[in-house]
Amino acid sequence: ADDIPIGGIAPLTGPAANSGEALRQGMELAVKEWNEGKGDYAKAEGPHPTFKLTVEDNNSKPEVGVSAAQRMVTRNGIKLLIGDALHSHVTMALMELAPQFNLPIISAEPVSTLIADKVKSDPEKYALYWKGNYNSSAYGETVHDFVKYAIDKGLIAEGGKKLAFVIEDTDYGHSNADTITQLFEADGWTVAASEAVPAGSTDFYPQLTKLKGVAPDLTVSVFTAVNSGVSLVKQMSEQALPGRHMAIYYPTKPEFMAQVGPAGEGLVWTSLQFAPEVVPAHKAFDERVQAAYGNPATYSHAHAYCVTEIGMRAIETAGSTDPRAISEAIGATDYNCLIGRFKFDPANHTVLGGGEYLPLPVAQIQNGKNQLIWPEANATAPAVK
Amino acid sequence: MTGAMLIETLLNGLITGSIYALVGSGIALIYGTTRVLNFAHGEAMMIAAYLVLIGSTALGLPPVVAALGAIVLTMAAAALMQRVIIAPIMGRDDWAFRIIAVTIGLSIFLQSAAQLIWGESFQGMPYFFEGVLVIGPVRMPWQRIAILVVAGLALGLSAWLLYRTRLGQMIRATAQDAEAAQAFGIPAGRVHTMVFAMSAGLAAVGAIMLAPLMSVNPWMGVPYLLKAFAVVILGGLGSFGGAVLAGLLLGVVESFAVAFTASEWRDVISFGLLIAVIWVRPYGLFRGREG
Amino acid sequence: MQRCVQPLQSTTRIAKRAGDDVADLLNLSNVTVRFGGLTALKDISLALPQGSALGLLGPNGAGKTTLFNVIAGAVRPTEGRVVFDGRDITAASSSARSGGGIARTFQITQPFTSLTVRENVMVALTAAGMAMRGAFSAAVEYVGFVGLRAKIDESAASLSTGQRKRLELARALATRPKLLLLDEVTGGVDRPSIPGLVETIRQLHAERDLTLVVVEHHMDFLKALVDRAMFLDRGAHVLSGSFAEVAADPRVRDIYLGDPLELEAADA
Amino acid sequence: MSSRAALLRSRPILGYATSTWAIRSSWRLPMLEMDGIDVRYGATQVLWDVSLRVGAGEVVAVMGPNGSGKSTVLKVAMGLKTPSAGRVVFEGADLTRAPATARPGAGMSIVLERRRLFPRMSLRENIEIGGFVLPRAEARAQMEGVLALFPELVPHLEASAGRLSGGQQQMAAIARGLMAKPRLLLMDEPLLGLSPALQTRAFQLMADINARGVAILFNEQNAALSFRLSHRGYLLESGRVVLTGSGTDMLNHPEIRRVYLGEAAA
Amino acid sequence: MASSADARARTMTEMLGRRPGLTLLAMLALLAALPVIVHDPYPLHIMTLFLLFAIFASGWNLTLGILGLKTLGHHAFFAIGAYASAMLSFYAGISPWLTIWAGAATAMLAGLLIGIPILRIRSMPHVAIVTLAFAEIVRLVLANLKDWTRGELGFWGIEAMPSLHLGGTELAFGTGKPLGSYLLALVFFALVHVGLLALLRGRVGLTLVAMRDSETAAESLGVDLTRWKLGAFALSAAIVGFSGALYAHYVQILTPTSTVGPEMLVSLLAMIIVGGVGRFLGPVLGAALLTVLGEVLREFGDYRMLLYGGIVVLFVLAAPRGIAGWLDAISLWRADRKPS
Ligand SMILES: Nc1ncnc2c1ncn2[C@@H]1O[C@H](COP(=O)(O)OP(=O)(O)OP(=O)(O)O)[C@@H](O)[C@H]1O
Ligand SMILES: Nc1ncnc2c1ncn2[C@@H]1O[C@H](COP(=O)(O)OP(=O)(O)OP(=O)(O)O)[C@@H](O)[C@H]1O
Ligand SMILES: [Mg+2]
Ligand SMILES: [Mg+2]
Repeated sequence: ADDIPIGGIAPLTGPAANSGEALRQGMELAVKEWNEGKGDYAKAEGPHPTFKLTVEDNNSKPEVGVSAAQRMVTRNGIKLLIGDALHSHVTMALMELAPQFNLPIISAEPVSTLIADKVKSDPEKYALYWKGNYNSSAYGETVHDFVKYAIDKGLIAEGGKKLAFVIEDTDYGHSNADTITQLFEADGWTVAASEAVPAGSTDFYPQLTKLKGVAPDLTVSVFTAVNSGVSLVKQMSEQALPGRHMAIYYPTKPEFMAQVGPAGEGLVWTSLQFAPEVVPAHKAFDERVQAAYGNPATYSHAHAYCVTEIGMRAIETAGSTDPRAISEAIGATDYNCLIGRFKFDPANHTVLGGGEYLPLPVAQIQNGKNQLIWPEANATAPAVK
Repeated sequence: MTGAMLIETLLNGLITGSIYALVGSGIALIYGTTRVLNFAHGEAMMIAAYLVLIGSTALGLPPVVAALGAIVLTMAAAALMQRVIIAPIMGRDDWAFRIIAVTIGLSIFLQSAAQLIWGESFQGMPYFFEGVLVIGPVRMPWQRIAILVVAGLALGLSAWLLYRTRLGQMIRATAQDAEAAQAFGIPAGRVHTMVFAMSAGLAAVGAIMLAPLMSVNPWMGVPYLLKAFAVVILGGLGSFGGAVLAGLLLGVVESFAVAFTASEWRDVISFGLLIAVIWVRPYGLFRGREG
Repeated sequence: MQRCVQPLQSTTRIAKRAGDDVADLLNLSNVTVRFGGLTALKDISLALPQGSALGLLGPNGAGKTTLFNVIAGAVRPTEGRVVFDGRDITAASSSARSGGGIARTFQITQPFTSLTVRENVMVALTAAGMAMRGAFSAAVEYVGFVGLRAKIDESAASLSTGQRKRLELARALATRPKLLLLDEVTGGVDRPSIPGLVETIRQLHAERDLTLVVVEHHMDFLKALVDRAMFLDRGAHVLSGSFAEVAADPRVRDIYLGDPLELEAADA
Repeated sequence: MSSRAALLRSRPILGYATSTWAIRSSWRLPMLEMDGIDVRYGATQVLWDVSLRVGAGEVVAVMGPNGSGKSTVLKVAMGLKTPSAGRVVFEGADLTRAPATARPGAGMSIVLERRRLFPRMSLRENIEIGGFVLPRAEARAQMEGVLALFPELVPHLEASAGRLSGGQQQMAAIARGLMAKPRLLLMDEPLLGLSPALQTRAFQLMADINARGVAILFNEQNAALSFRLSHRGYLLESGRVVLTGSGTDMLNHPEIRRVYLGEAAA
Repeated sequence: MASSADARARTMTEMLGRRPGLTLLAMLALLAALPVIVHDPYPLHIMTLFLLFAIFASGWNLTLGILGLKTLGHHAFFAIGAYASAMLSFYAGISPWLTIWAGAATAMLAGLLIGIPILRIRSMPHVAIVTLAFAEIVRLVLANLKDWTRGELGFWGIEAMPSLHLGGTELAFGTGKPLGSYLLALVFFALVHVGLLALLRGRVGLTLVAMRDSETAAESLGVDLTRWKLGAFALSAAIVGFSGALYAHYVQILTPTSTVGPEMLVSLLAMIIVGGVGRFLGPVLGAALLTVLGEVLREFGDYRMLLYGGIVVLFVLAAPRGIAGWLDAISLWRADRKPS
């Protein structure tokens, strides 16, 4: 049979191209393995569909993503779109195309809770859209739950319950900070400072001076650009910022460990979802990526791989390329992929996070290596102060 | 705000400001002498940073050698670019604007070229100077203090060249009327090339000092470019000393802006300041030496 | 027609001649211009009746162009007032003054280099309210006045020095001024053409009741154009009177004219 | 240099310039030779087959109506405009395609048309630049000498050149041209904007420096004075040389008398 | 000093091109015929973007090229027009048919606001940088006012232009409605350009070009610099803001970076340069070439921006008068060959 055309959209150019390239490799690897018969078939026998994947660039801009999607619909006749693979703001634009082109869409890494809210606001309109990652609120819950645990354990002193943020000035940074603020404020914490800096900033001295003034008990930092994260962690140690620090997302980037040096020792962060050094399945995936592309695998590879698998499985299950059928099959997904169990919340079409679903573990850098420290059940090492 | 915090805020501002001054003065040098705005100045920084990174990590050269090598190579690259791209435009009709346009194109070109060659990942570099200076509650790493010192030296040297030497006179004459300058034996073409190389050299010094702080990446020059332009304008028409003072001032203003408002309004405040100053004093805070 | 100039001393105004009912077109009172430490004009007062023609003499750097700039609005006086046609225009912009009837030529020429000769003149015509179509044909007349007909549809950037001077004049005339300020308009113009230019200006002066102020280093041309003269030195008003009086004054000879090397003197 | 000022004040120059030197100049060695020069600006040709010669120590005037190509001839001599045909030879060396930069060192200097000062540099710097090719000490001495010729510039030395009056700028342009101690001085309308007294002085100055062996090629609208001062002259019309001869010949040529000296009218 | 070739070429006729009215008409006829030939929605989508950016570029060219005021911040007016129209229709529920004009008017007001300090500045680099800083402020403010604009997450839910019923057929607009959107953009494109041509042919064009060459001289001839500059600035900002408003209701999502980010600046500047700075039809030609080229270069993936930057450099170097300049050269050459 003919290959079924599907499409992917990722930032292949511009500052996010690094992640975009990883996402593309993940998507391509999934399709390649599936077409080679290594597919995770829902039905044991019968003719299995094969796929032809086209990946286009969004240059991190929504309107470029929309153009790319339109092109793939009319030129390539794609039956399913994986997009956006990285950006929430591009996804916000792309999801509008699901009703317009009658096209099933599943996004990969985007986490913004606003996407889920949008689906909830008009379920009929966004019936064909699915969000392949949990909501950013899941991070907040992890941070909140972990801190509670750590206080109980005496790892963190709650002191005057003063919370501070240093985040990048993007929807990613803000939506994380917002959830965390809500959860902690319910426990009687107050936000002493919230500093949002342009993405890619590397000079945090003015912010740190300000933070030293308010002396927070816990500082949470959120970045997607690894240089910001490295600079912040280094400068925090230079400035001997009081209180504890918890990082979100950026330490997952492979460059982080290489660059942060001794300043990173003891850093607590969430969430370590892809860890070849401790998880054998991740190690195997890493080797496959190495073999195919000559570079190590990252979390983005794994996530894109899984979401692509989910899409292909759904088409297989649907048994046709009817958009409604595909969409329903996506909604029915309950699938254990590399990084955890994927199941969608039918109310907001969003993958469930935490608990038994996609895990959000907390890690700590100990002796220059990442160790899982929470939840205790999966911990590879005990947390140190 | 406690006294120590005040001092620290001021110091932070001065250090950020010295970076602005260093980047800005390179632009002021070209602008003041040739009336050319170089939008590819940030890319000279980027190239220098990659060169020093390659020199010190891949080739394992001692930092000073790697830094000097990077400066020389960046200057050579700038000279080459000036010869091939800028020189043919000089003196053509509406050239000042054409150079803005061509350097904007060049900047995009170089960014993507760097991305293709070196990838888009952020590459770290170790500090040249380890350790933190602690005086009472004030803490400042030596690397940052070094920025202040090196910026001062580089700027002093350039100012001396520009205003106290024959070279400077040649440069300024060429800028104002290249044809007339030639008639008096000044090799206008070569002078332009030299100015470009010098300015790239200043950018290189800035980039090398900054590389350990901000990670090397294809876009590292971008955030500093507009600030540097603002500094040049605030400082007054191509005035060298003005650019330095304005750089420091802008750094301090930003530092206090962060201290008293939220970080995301910092740039609004600094660019707002620029427009406000231009409104009141169209030719900058410190009027250019050339009036 | 009465043509006379009555410079004012800062304190006493020289009375107009009896029976002279011509109103002053331009009145400068106590104008001082300072550039930093340099005083370019010192307490200059001047009354210029409608239809008069005044020659402005003075060594280089005396302040002649600065005086033009004050009248035309390119320089604001540090002190003093400028009254034109009965209105105080001390603070008015150049363009408003042009609209009011003051035109000037630039000593250092300023053609619109992106436009043709004709279009250069059309700018002046349309600014004065003429429609494009009318201006297109009307420009020919002014271009003709200055002998640039052959270049009318060529770019002004290609003009030589003398041609640029002529264009300056054509443009200024095209604003149909009441007061025309000519700053060395014949400088660089070839000698054979000068009598023609002078004649053109004289005719316009007569026909249109044009008031003239002329800066010109060639005494014979100046003589042909003006009847009165005013002599400036280092920004100060030294003397004024009929052209012949001023030209014959020993101070003027000393400071300005020097040894009689001019054409007629040498030939005589 | 100090003697020059003294010389200047004492010497009446016009008479001797036309008589004795005009005869001697005929056997002078050629210093600058321009041969069959064609010049185009874009598609428009403005010089046709112009040939011109300046002997060592000669004063040569170029005359012609506006737009006839006088400035262009000087620009070609100085290397500021490359001719599309023809040769420029200076003291035996072919400089047709050599850049302007090479000229001052070789002994040529120019007073540019429309002054062309560096407007945002001080007057002092402007004049200094004229002596760019000289060793420092020599330039300093020359500067003093040149300033002695134009004492009225001294109070304005630190002012921006662009702010000077037209005549002051013209003096500065002449001063700058003299700085390089040229053997051949090119002057494009050197008297433009100068007061009558200063015009006289500038003419005397030209005669004076010529007396010290400096050749001059210049263009000035005052035909009577020009041809009196010069050994030889050229008349350009529409980009072609239409007449050439000794200064006296030119002065006495009926056509010149009629058109340029306005005799018919008189 | 302008060299002769430059001097010869830059006149009023050069600004307008030969027979600008006829050329514009032919261009409009060609564009109107396009949907008859092309049915594939994707090319129509690209052509719609081309038309919108062509309006933007022509509006900007008014100050940048024709008046010679080297502003680098016109993308701010694009964003202001876009956001103003989008927010008005979103929050106040006003029909986009009305809000697009309000968008243009808001941009015009902003143009006047920033135009006033710029008036006092005669130095080109000052103008360039102050306007660039202004654009940066607009971007940051739009990004920071998250409660109103949702910041970088994007302002979505913008209403498309309501459908029109022409005879029996319904013409719908917005994303995914390529035909209607294209025709609508074409109508506004035609309107703006016919209007501009009428202005530039007359006194406005002459005066703006004169001001570009010598403000002092223009002023001395009676041109009121303040009024003319502000007027040109306001008109230019209004046109650019109008294109922004149309864009908002076409793509239906706005982010600060994609509307006033540096890439908007670069690509629009490139369009003007490639087409021919200061030429009436230059920006249109540039927008056409670069939009098409952008699509072709898509195949090159990673090399796209590299080539884009390279093309800008190449044009400034080798074809400084842009495509419009080539057209002139061709028609001159043809005229030369015809014995006259
Ligand atoms: N840059 C230029 N581009 C085009 N044509 C030019 C240019 N410069 C000069 N021309 C033309 O060349 C011709 C000769 O010009 P040139 O400046 O040599 O004249 P000139 O004899 O010095 O005149 P003037 O006495 O007015 O100074 C003129 O017709 C002029 O229009
Ligand atoms: N904008 C300015 N800034 C500073 N000084 C100036 C300015 N304009 C003129 N001056 C000075 O003022 C004095 C008078 O200049 P002005 O141009 O009026 O002289 P002028 O009589 O026209 O001389 P010329 O005959 O040489 O043209 C000069 O010393 C000049 O240097
Ligand atoms: Mg004057
Ligand atoms: Mg000339």
